[in-house]
Amino acid sequence: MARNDFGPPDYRELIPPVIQKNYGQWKYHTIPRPGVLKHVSDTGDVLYSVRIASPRLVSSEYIRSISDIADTYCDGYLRFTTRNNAEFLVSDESKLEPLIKDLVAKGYMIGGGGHSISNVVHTQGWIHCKSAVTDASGIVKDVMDELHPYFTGEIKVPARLRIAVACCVNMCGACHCSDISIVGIHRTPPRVNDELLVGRCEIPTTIAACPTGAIRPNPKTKSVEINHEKCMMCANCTVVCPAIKIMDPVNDGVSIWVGGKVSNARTAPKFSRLAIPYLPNNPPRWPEVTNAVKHLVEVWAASAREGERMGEWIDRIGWERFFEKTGLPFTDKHIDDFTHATTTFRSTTQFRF
Amino acid sequence: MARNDFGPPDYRELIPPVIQKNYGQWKYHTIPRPGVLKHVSDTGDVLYSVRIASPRLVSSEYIRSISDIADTYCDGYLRFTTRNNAEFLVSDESKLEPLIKDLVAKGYMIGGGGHSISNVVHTQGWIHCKSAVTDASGIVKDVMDELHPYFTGEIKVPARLRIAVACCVNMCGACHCSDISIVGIHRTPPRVNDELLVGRCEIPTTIAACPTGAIRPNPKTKSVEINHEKCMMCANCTVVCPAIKIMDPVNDGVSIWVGGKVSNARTAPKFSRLAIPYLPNNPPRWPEVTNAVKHLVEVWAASAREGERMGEWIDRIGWERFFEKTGLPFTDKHIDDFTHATTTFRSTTQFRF
Amino acid sequence: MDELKTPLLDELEKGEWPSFVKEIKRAAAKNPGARDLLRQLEASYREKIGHWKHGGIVGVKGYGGGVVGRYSDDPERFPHAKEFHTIRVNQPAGFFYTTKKLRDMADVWDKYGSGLYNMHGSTGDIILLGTTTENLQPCVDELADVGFDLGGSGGALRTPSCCVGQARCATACIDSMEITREITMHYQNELHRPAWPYKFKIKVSACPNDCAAASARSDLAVIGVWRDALLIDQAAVREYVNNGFNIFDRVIRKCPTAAIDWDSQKQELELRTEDCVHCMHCINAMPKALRIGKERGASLLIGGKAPVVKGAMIGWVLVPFMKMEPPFNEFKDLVDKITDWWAEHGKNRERVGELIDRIGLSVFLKEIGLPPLPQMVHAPRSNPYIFWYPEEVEKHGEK
Amino acid sequence: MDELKTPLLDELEKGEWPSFVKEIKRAAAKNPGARDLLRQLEASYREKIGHWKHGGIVGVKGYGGGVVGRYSDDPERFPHAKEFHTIRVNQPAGFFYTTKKLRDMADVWDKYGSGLYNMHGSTGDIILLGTTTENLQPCVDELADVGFDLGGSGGALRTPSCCVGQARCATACIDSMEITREITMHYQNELHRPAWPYKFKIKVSACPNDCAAASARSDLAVIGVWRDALLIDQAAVREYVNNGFNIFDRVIRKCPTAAIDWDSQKQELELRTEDCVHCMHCINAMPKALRIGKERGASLLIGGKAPVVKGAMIGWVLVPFMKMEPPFNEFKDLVDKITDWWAEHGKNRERVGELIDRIGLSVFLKEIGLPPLPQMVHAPRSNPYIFWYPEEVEKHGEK
Ligand code: SRM
Ligand code: SRM
Ligand code: SRM
Ligand code: SRM
Ligand code: SF4
Ligand code: SF4
Ligand code: SF4
Ligand code: SF4
Ligand code: SF4
Ligand code: SF4
Ligand code: SF4
Ligand code: SF4
Repeated sequence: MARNDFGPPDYRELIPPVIQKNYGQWKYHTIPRPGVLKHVSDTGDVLYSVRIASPRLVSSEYIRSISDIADTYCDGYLRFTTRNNAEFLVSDESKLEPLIKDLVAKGYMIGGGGHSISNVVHTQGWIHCKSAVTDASGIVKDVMDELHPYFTGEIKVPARLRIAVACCVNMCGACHCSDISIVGIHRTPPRVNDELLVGRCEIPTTIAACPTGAIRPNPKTKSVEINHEKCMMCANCTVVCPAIKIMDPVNDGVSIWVGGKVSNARTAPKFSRLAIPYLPNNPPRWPEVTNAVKHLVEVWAASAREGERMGEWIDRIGWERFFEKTGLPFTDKHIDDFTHATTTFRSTTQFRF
Repeated sequence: MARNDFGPPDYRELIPPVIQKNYGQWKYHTIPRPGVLKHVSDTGDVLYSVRIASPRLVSSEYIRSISDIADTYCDGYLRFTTRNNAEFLVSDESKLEPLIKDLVAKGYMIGGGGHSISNVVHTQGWIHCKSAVTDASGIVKDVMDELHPYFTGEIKVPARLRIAVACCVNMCGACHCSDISIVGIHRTPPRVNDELLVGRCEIPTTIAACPTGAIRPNPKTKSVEINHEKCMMCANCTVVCPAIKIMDPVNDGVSIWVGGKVSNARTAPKFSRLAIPYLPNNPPRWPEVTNAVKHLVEVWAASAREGERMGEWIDRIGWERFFEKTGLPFTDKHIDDFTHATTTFRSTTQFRF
Repeated sequence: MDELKTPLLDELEKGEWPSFVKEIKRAAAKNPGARDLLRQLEASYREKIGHWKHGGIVGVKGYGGGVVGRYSDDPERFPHAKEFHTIRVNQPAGFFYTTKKLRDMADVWDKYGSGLYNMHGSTGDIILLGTTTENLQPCVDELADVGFDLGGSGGALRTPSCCVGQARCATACIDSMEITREITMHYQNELHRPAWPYKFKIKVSACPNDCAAASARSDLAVIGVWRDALLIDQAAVREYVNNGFNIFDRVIRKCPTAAIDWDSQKQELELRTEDCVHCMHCINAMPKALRIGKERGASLLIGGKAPVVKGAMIGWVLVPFMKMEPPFNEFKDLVDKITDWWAEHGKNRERVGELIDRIGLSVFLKEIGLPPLPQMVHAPRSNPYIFWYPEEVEKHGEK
Repeated sequence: MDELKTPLLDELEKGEWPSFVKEIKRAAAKNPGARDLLRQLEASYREKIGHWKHGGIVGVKGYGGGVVGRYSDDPERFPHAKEFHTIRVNQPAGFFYTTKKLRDMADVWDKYGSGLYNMHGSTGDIILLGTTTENLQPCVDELADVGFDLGGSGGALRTPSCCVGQARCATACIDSMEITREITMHYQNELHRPAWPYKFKIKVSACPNDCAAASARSDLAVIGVWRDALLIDQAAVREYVNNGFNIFDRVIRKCPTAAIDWDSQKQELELRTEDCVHCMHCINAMPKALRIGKERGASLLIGGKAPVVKGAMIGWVLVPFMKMEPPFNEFKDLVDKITDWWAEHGKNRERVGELIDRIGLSVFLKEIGLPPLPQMVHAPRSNPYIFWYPEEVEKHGEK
């Protein structure tokens, strides 16, 4: 029998008793070991959370497997994090070590707390999105195959580092505020299928969808034409009109952005900024992307001070040094030319040679 | 006999011998007393510069009077500063005290060096500009009648403070980067004289001159009409079309802006920001303006740390506190709504209550 | 079934990081849809291009959204991925589950869908990845039977989500999970029946660490703050210092407003409360010694969103402080005013932040009845183009 | 002459600050133009409105500018202010004068004009305030006889100006006065015969203190900088410190990049040269101990201007470092390239900064042949809308 609008399951029925009891009374936390959080309550109660990496895209079997574990050690309670890790919630300290052992034995990867590289927030990619320029899941797998020691705590980093992948400039993962973000981009303007367009697309809507005014009516074909000099390859027109196509397997690729953050700690949230305008789309291992990300992490980790996130490190050393230290070329692509471009131009002689 | 393009007088014939000799070899300077600079050269030579306030708008007699003084004490050499003070250049130390005495006796005001309020950079006002909303010279006189002890060094300030006055939003004096700037503004949209306009003004040019697209052709009158909701009273249309008038003695007034700077010392140059959107145009003494400026100076001087300019002080205490400490209301006018408005919106929870 | 050849994807079963390919294969072993998904994905990897078609709206009874229609562009090659719609299932606040709930859901999904999930989607939903048009309705019906309702899509409120907050955090200033639950329940209609120019997202983080990334990815971000002094346990601070914690480098120098100092003489931490901008850093650095203040509520930020199409925005302070007590009526009233105004003035596909950008923040404030405050801006305007309303000035004397 | 009644202006003869009204009265005693200026000004003070008419172009032989035409809007009332044009006279670099030069000028101006001046105009010129159309030519001719030429106005190069620089400053990295002289002489034609879309200003400050306010008010600002290490006289630093100078509060904490530190143990100032952004502050604070480095040149900033009409701009770094050696050919070449490009693409009344804003800095750099450098931006772009030229990509495989 169908019911409507009854809403999601009520969290109050899904939180373990220790949380029910200590809700809003937690006093402090420590991180006894990578991936394990210990929360202590004003009542003296203690909660351990053991965090494991998840591929996010999971099967029913996965769900049942982690449920089995939660049944064994956590009285059947578990949660996911806002970055798609899974957390086992242990209130009985005696079950902590057995849980960890079991997880390790079953091949789960524990980590991601404190100063570390946590799971990669990402999007659908070729798996499910029609806009995807690249495959997010594949890139995540490749990058984290390289960087997992930073997740497990095997290799230390100066501060937390958040990586995100978006398969197109819609940036569903909120890449725009990540320490490192990997974004699929187009490099050629869309093509119009005149025959398909006529009747199928509303021309005024299509023209209005273009933020740069690059689309104009083509009286000859009764379709539209695109002024290539004005087109910034945003793909917005392709969303409103299916007769306009922008996918280009030869030229589409991946860009890399750095220095964004979300938290208000120390510095205000800030946008990620362009580091590498283009790398080839090279499945299944995307070696250029993987190497670039690894390189960025390594340069940062070697040079940043304790507690300094990517963007804070760049603020301290300056973008001049960032490009120098990473060996990345600074190009015309790095110079903003969108709406607020002039606010990014350096209006002071304060710079480093 | 007329000659063309021979250029201005050559400075090399106008600088005193001590400068000629020590050109490019100055080692350091001190400020032995307010308004007096002592420059010491690597050669051991010394130059004293004694700076006096000038109204900038001066008569031939004034020029001859200060020339007399320069003849007596400075071998006939003097200069003006980039802020329109006059400087007497003394290479013979024995003439320094007599010069100062003479200047004082003749009623000249010595000051303006180091941490002080220097002369007010300003513009034509009603004295000579057709665009003037107010009179710059009058406001300068009023403000400095109040603030002259900060010029002479009688009252100390934490840092240099630069005041500028512009009689309209063209801001000829580069008010837009001053610690305190006083700017004439309009508050009502321009009126179109339809009869005058036809034939006299180029309608496309007039329409193009409006940055907000507020002007449209009026087919009935063959003139143009102004959409009041879009007009931001910039007066740009009045420059290109004499049949459009914006002067409004009842509503025109004066706005006050704070926290700008030009030098690259410590912080990058920055724009002045709106403090008071409107004060009445109240000649000859502009008491509202004078009091407001004095008040701003006093609040700043009482609260800023040594070496902290207006904008640096505000950066430290925050705009919330600035409005609180000065007692000025924060209004809808303070919120930017021009091109880059969104970049001024606070995108963090970092603020003071 | 014929042999499954996916040499490129097989590469991604190697390596240490958990493999999504393994997961797809686990599902593919049982489900032909998952199997053809894998085959189509292999093709994408080979050809470097996606294989989903543009468009195709599908739905279920009583709902205007919650399902994203998806069709293969090569149904001949990948017949079982011909229809491969996703169902956005509304997650419980804080992403807490009992194993019972998870198993119930998995049973339904195995019956009607690919057996593949995103745990979770970027907005917060459980994404059930891939089913046919035919199976949609029964699937949604049976999900309802086990207590799962749909999330949002289209020009609607999107599934609100939040950080774990008071369920586990010492720094939670508000009850992020309860707020999320309550507004999700209150706005079921707005969530399920698109009636707005575009999407509208609400996210709740219980403190300025913003673990839900609310300010970056919600049109209305609710972020917990306190407005009195943070609480200092001086003995515990001394313990940090005595244990060799470099309080100057790690804390004092990093306070954005120099609001705290360590008096080495007195061995005391000094706080200038009026300068503290509750950035969290010192508390984060010394969780055993410092705690949030007692007067707690939320800051509301408006306009956060991704780049399309006017550029990305990070939410702007709209309300510096709002008490957040159930049933959150003040908050709901404000949401109503904002969405009404936006629904009235917004163009198709125009986010609320873009509309404010177009119309002006001052006008927006005026229309929803909020006062302009200095906390709303980094700095006041620098350009002299101030707009005056006719009622603010005298009728001008014509000259 | 009838009695001069100016009760409002008379108020401005009172007070301590030098009075411009006194100055106008001094001139008015001899000159009817100055007298009517005063009367008209009194009327403006009473009526709160200016009394100058719009428009009216006047000129002198051989020049396209240098004179600003001005007509009273009430010539009946103020007959001697009916024509009241100003002459913009090009000042000597650094505003240095001999009394002889000043007296010569005053003699000419008393003969042909009001006897009133602005010493100096905001651009830098000597402004001779108020003469008639008839007197313009003879006045300019006789000014030429005593060695004064006209400045700029209209769509032309405007009178370059500069700070005092090496004539008196220990921190001067370039010879601002010589540069100003040389470019003023070199660009006489561009200065005197408007041929550009709008004004173009060059100002020269010999160090980053920017005492000529170049970055705020010139389309092309030339600002002296050094690029090696600044010079430290450690003994002199110690002397400051020993004399009670609080080096931490006054210097160390104020360095924008934390590039210097005071080692109280060693009693030495430590400089991390690679972090110094030559902001000048430490040198300003300890002029006896610190000096600019030895490798000197200029930074060039483009686009500075007042708000009209796209908003005010502070100049943007265009060339981080250019050697500035006479005859400054590299600099002149660049000026030519910039102004040629602007003259070709600029709309009427569009400043070069506004044109760059419209067309894009990257395109501008490409067209004038300068390399993109990280020093040009505070930060790289944050939006993903990157433009690619057709020659940078393969011809796409149609699908
Ligand atoms: C579990 C989770 C909340 C949830 O509801 O799921 C969470 C939990 C905690 N966060 Fe967080 N944060 C979580 C996502 C975030 C995010 C959002 C994101 O990454 O997408 C942010 C903003 C990131 C950013 O700025 O880009 C975030 C910024 C912080 C910060 C501020 C970091 C900084 O910039 O200094 C802290 C403070 C700290 O770590 O000292 C913090 C601190 C914490 C603490 C220590 C709070 C507490 O007392 O329990 C929690 C354990 C953190 C840890 O992993 O060491 N959490 N935290 C999220 C775990 C995600 C994951 O699996 O890795
Ligand atoms: C004479 C003059 C240059 C000229 O060619 O005429 C000049 C001369 C000096 N300036 Fe300046 N500055 C002069 C206008 C400026 C300006 C432009 C302006 O005010 O319009 C600025 C930029 C102001 C701004 O940032 O808004 C300026 C920013 C500085 C600074 C940096 C101030 C700061 O922000 O910390 C210094 C360094 C210092 O004072 O320690 C400086 C320092 C100096 C020194 C100490 C340099 C030296 O070694 O001789 C000179 C004496 C300053 C004094 O008055 O104490 N000068 N100085 C100008 C005097 C104007 C006047 O009459 O008051
Ligand atoms: C599934 C999901 C990505 C994921 O793998 O997690 C997703 C997938 C899509 N997003 Fe998204 N967005 C998803 C979260 C986001 C987020 C993050 C968030 O909500 O916190 C953002 C950034 C925040 C924001 O809203 O700005 C986001 C910004 C966009 C945009 C850009 C909107 C903008 O104003 O900038 C688009 C473009 C559009 O709406 O046309 C878009 C459009 C799309 C579409 C509908 C594109 C399309 O028309 O095909 C994608 C459907 C994919 C599919 O086949 O399922 N999606 N999208 C996320 C939703 C899952 C869920 O319900 O939990
Ligand atoms: C005389 C002077 C003000 C003064 O009292 O010192 C002045 C006076 C005028 N300026 Fe200016 N500007 C003067 C320096 C400036 C400066 C400062 C500078 O050059 O360093 C600026 C700001 C810098 C800049 O160029 O942006 C300046 C920015 C403007 C603007 C705004 C331009 C812009 O792009 O934002 C205008 C409006 C326009 O051009 O239409 C303007 C227009 C005018 C006009 C021509 C308005 C008009 O059409 O009547 C004024 C003529 C007044 C008159 O009757 O003489 N004036 N003007 C200055 C020139 C004297 C000289 O030659 O030395
Ligand atoms: S980022 Fe783009 S391609 Fe990826 S899921 Fe979002 S809309 Fe689709
Ligand atoms: S891709 Fe973007 S910029 Fe290019 S035509 Fe389409 S909408 Fe316009
Ligand atoms: S600021 Fe305006 S009114 Fe004053 S001189 Fe300049 S253009 Fe004229
Ligand atoms: S005053 Fe400015 S905004 Fe108003 S109509 Fe004229 S040009 Fe347009
Ligand atoms: S935002 Fe604050 S309260 Fe919420 S999970 Fe993060 S640290 Fe805890
Ligand atoms: S919370 Fe942040 S701003 Fe407040 S005292 Fe601590 S570090 Fe400083
Ligand atoms: S800019 Fe530098 S060199 Fe020029 S006067 Fe100022 S301090 Fe001296
Ligand atoms: S010049 Fe400025 S940046 Fe360089 S060391 Fe001195 S204070 Fe620091």
